[in-house]
Amino acid sequence: MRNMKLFEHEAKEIFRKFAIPTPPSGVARTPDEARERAAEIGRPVVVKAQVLTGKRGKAGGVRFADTPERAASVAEQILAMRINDLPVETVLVEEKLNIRQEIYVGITVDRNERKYVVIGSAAGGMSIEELAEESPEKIIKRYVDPDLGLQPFEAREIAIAMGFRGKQIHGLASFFVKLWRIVTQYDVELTEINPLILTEDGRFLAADARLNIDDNALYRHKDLVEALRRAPVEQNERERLAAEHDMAYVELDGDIACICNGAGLTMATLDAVALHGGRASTFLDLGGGADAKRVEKGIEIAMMYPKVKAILVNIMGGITRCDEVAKGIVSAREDGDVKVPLVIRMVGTNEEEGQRILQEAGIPFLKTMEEAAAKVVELVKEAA
Amino acid sequence: MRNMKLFEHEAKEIFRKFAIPTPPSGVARTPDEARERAAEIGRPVVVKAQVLTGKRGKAGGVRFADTPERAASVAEQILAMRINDLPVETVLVEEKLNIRQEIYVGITVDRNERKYVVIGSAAGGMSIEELAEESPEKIIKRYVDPDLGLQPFEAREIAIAMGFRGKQIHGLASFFVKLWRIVTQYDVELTEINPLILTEDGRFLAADARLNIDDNALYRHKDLVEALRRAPVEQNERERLAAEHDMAYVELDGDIACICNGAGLTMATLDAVALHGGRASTFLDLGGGADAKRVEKGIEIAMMYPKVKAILVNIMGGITRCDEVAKGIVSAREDGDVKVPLVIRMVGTNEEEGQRILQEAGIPFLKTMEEAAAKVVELVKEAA
Amino acid sequence: MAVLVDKDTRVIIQGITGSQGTFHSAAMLEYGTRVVAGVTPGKGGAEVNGVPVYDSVRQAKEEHDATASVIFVPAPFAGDAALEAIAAGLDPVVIITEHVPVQDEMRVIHTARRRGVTIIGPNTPGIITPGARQKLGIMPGHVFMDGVVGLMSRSGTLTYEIAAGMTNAGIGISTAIGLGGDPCVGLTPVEAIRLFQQDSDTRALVLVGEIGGDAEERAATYIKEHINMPVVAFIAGRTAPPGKRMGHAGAIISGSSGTAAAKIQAFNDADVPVADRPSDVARLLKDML
Amino acid sequence: MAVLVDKDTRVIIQGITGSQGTFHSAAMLEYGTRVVAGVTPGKGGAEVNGVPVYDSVRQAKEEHDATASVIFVPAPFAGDAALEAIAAGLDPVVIITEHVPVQDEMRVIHTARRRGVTIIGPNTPGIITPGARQKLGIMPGHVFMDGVVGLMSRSGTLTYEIAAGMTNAGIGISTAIGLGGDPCVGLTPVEAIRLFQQDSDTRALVLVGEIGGDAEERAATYIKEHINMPVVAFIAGRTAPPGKRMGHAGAIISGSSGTAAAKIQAFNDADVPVADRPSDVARLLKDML
Repeated sequence: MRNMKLFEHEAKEIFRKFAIPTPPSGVARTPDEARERAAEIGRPVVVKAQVLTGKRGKAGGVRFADTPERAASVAEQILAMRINDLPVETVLVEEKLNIRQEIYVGITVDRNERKYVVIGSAAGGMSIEELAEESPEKIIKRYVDPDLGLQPFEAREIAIAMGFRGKQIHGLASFFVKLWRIVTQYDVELTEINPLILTEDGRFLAADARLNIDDNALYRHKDLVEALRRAPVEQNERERLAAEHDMAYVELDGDIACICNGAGLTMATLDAVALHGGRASTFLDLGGGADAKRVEKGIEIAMMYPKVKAILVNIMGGITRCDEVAKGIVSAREDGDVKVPLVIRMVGTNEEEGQRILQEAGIPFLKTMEEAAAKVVELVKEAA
Repeated sequence: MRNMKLFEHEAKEIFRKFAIPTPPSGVARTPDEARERAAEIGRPVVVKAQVLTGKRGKAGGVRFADTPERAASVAEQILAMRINDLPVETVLVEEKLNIRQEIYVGITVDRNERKYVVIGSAAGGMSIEELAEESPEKIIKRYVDPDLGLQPFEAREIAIAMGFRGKQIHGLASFFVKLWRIVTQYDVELTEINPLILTEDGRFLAADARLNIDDNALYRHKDLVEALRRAPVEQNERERLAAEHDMAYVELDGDIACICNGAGLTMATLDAVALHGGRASTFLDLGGGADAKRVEKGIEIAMMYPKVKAILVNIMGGITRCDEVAKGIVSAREDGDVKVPLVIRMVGTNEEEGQRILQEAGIPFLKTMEEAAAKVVELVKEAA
Repeated sequence: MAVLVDKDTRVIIQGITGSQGTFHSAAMLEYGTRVVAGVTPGKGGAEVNGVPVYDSVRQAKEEHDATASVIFVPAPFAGDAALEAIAAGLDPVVIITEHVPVQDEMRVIHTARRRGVTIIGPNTPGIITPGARQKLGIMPGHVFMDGVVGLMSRSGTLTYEIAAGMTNAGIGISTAIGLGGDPCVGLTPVEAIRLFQQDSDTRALVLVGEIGGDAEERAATYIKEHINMPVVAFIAGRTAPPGKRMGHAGAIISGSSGTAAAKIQAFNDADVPVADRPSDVARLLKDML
Repeated sequence: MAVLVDKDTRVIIQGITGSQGTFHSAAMLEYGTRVVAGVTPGKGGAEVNGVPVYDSVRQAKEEHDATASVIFVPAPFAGDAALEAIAAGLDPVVIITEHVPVQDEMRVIHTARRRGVTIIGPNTPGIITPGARQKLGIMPGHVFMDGVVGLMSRSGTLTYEIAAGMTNAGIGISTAIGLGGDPCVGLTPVEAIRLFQQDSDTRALVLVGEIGGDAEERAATYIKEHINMPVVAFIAGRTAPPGKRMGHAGAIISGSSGTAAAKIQAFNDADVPVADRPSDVARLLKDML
């Protein structure tokens, strides 16, 4: 599911609006700011890299500091890091908690049930995927009735099933109830608190925060997008361009760019390249009904990725017309965009006219996916 | 259903928050303020009494004014009025609209269906009750699915059924959709726009606004109650005191105060008084489990109403204990609160002990409702 | 066999640790009710009047094979408590609590209806089957005598008044149901009549209504078409002025329907005698039985 | 008789006055589809490609005895349009629109399920029954030949690719269903298989899946237990890296389930051959028919 991921500090700001308890914290973009934040908190802190990727802890992006000075120095180290190839531009400086227990809670869409599912575990602090694999019995899952939404009694039942008793039932249940309000209000696709901390003195606090919002629903949340003052998703220039033109674009480790119409066909084309011993560099889905300009733009974007050594265009003409595709390819080549071998396969609507245009331009084309995949792999191997 | 009624200007403030179009307007508490408001609007205005009662138009509480001066003078007249025995403390000065059509729209709870019902009529401007009686075919009613809530397509269907076409379908439907959001967000028991104006230039505007909120849900809307900076309901001193003590209290035109436990029993007691030729002044339901203090307080409140010439206490003891009731009565009499004849009928829990207390205090009591009702009517007639 | 509640009913009390729950659970136990468990979230493991307390309805139900619930939790939480009871499969669910927000009432009633669960109330004295010594509610048990009359009512103390009158006249009750005084309640008079219709122990009906809504009118229509046994009605609020609220949230008169006159007319049309005074109910019944 | 769509299906097009609706209603009419009416609120009385336009689905349905709907309205309004079609009693409801918010999808799917209505999509090319010359969607009709194979797929153009391959091999189709590429879609593979199972015209099945979710695994289990006719599967995304989104919102791999390997294994366990290449589908079918 495509979604807008919020940074921990952004998610926590929303959490606080819904009265979810979080430790005192502040954002810093420089070591000096980190020192100030730590001084304001006035107690030992944890300095956390703000990156939209998991495993930041293992990568060294989460460090403790007993003094403001120490906070500044660890912030300096973290701000210099790249985690999973993403730069760390901000850190969150947050009070270090006295931890009695680390808990996991989350709500996400279950695509198979077509319902939201609430997930909780008294054994938090690790990824829910690992936990699910290693100790599935420690994970409590409850589907949410789409008519009623999550009711407080269900939140309590989950807390009880997680093993909590007494007042802690209410304390923990309120997290689910509040997260549910956030989920419904903001079209949330996934929200997690991991770890949710039970402190030595018996309070529950959200020590981390993940909040991913359904991209398709962002039009309903313009205020939020504006408030964040940033693009919805971290992207490189090529990804940004593709998104701007509403093309699905993913970069991979191989060297053959596959430009197709339709996600399933594009995936199948990648698979066909692999079956013939090649490796794809690019998944580029032009979508339905692409015209010549769109095809040309797609080729242009694909060529921007340095790893690309050949291009395979595979079009199944339906709404998309082969003559338009041919025109776009010819135009891209004439502009000098295409500096690598180009293999074309296209069938369907206006196939003959498209073939004629390619033939006149001296561009060969093939009739089947398999031939095209074999050919493009062969060309890359020849070039090597 | 008990509910907190909002003044027109208060309701319109909420309407505007939900982007419901209203004419430019301002509140005035003095003629000078009304002049200023009219000058700000800069066009002919209508000056409307802000009272929580219907029929203010027929009572002369809605007047037009072409100039700020004229607005000041009609405001002066209106602010001096009492409408249905309620003082007019504020007026709303609002731009006078060029009316093409007056429309009625509303949403309320249908107690029989246990669902919200959306009501619309292209023949607005009069009370929906009269309209329902005179031209029921002109009223469109749609129940709201409790699971889904009112959907935009249903709002459009209502607008179509009301006789609107083209862009007006969307224009009118948006009122229903927005009112529905207000209904769900604020526990609304009744909201109405009557008239909703279609102007000569084709705009829809809410020219009036009624919004009643479920009293029982006010705890969920503390912000709203605070923002209004007033008591939830207009009350006289006796009503305020009764509400404070959580007693149901209604003043009537007769002279016999009926103090009972339970609403049904109180109503039946009023009926019994009427059957014997008397007329009740007071409906006072002590509720369940009243103790001596509560009984005493009830008698005290009843005695504050000048019309009261006799008191009938009718208690069916269940959770309520007759000994406690007797103690309260004795105490009230000893404090000198009771300056009129007092008739007591009580049966049920601790009946004997209660009777003993009354006997010792020299207060007679009766065993049946009928006897008691006959007795109290007789005493009032004697006194006259 | 009475309706909804009989000797096999096994009751849990939600909100048992509160003052109302504690007081009335004792009264119910004393009367003979099979109160098998209580529920107060966060107080699991406690005991009230010798009844074990659980954190959730589901736990209480599973441990004690409970079948029905009586709810005493405060109004802001009563809707949630009722949904919990419905989800756990308890039936009937009796909501004693008053002042429940109407949106909560509608949600509970609608959900119960979808799952085939009977809601009694909110704002009800409850339900009692004297022959089984089972009461699920707050009514004084001693005013109800075992017998063959099905009693349903929108009022509390007025019901006791009428039941006491019947008892004094030697007329007993199969089951008495307080339908609840709020505008939106679960079980309606028509539904209650249908239940009594199928009960072999019930051979006459008493319907105690009041002004507001059209539940009595609907009941009259149903009686006219489907009921052969004797029925007596009483309507409170004949002298209530239109538009004034008389304590019960249910007692507003809206438009011309819902007046005492309209309701009495409807019963007259159905050949159902309407008692002028509470004490007339027993007298009319005597004539018909 | 094919499934869901046959010669008696009478179709309305929601959003017919938009560019997509106008273009594809013409294409559907040309193919032979019985498009009886269009709906665009506010544009009632207009005509598109000779098809009358109404303000509401209800009006269109009542005037033309329509049975099914195809939705082309923009994503923010598609959920509302689908609920309108469901409320009007149309079945199936085909949602072509992509980028519908997932909360809207869940609401539509759940409501349809409760009312017994089949939702196809969202983000689907639609459904086609070549033998009846009826297509409800955007697929090129000429690549689908009438025959005995039921085809269901989560993809668009990949389906055309496979259908064209079958047509070239002389293998026809009873009905082809685009199940939709979104993570939350209405009709699931298992439900589609059940429909085909009851169709006397369908004597073999093709299931085109892709990575993500476990719909294919569930289908494999169902096939193993309940299906005797030949089935061929194809899974796109064998070489997609874990966690990368590949265009279809549905194609994220979550955890270890949902991988191509897991799906292929499931089909192997059910004795369903999985084609390595799209063109292998027709070849495998030939062997089995």
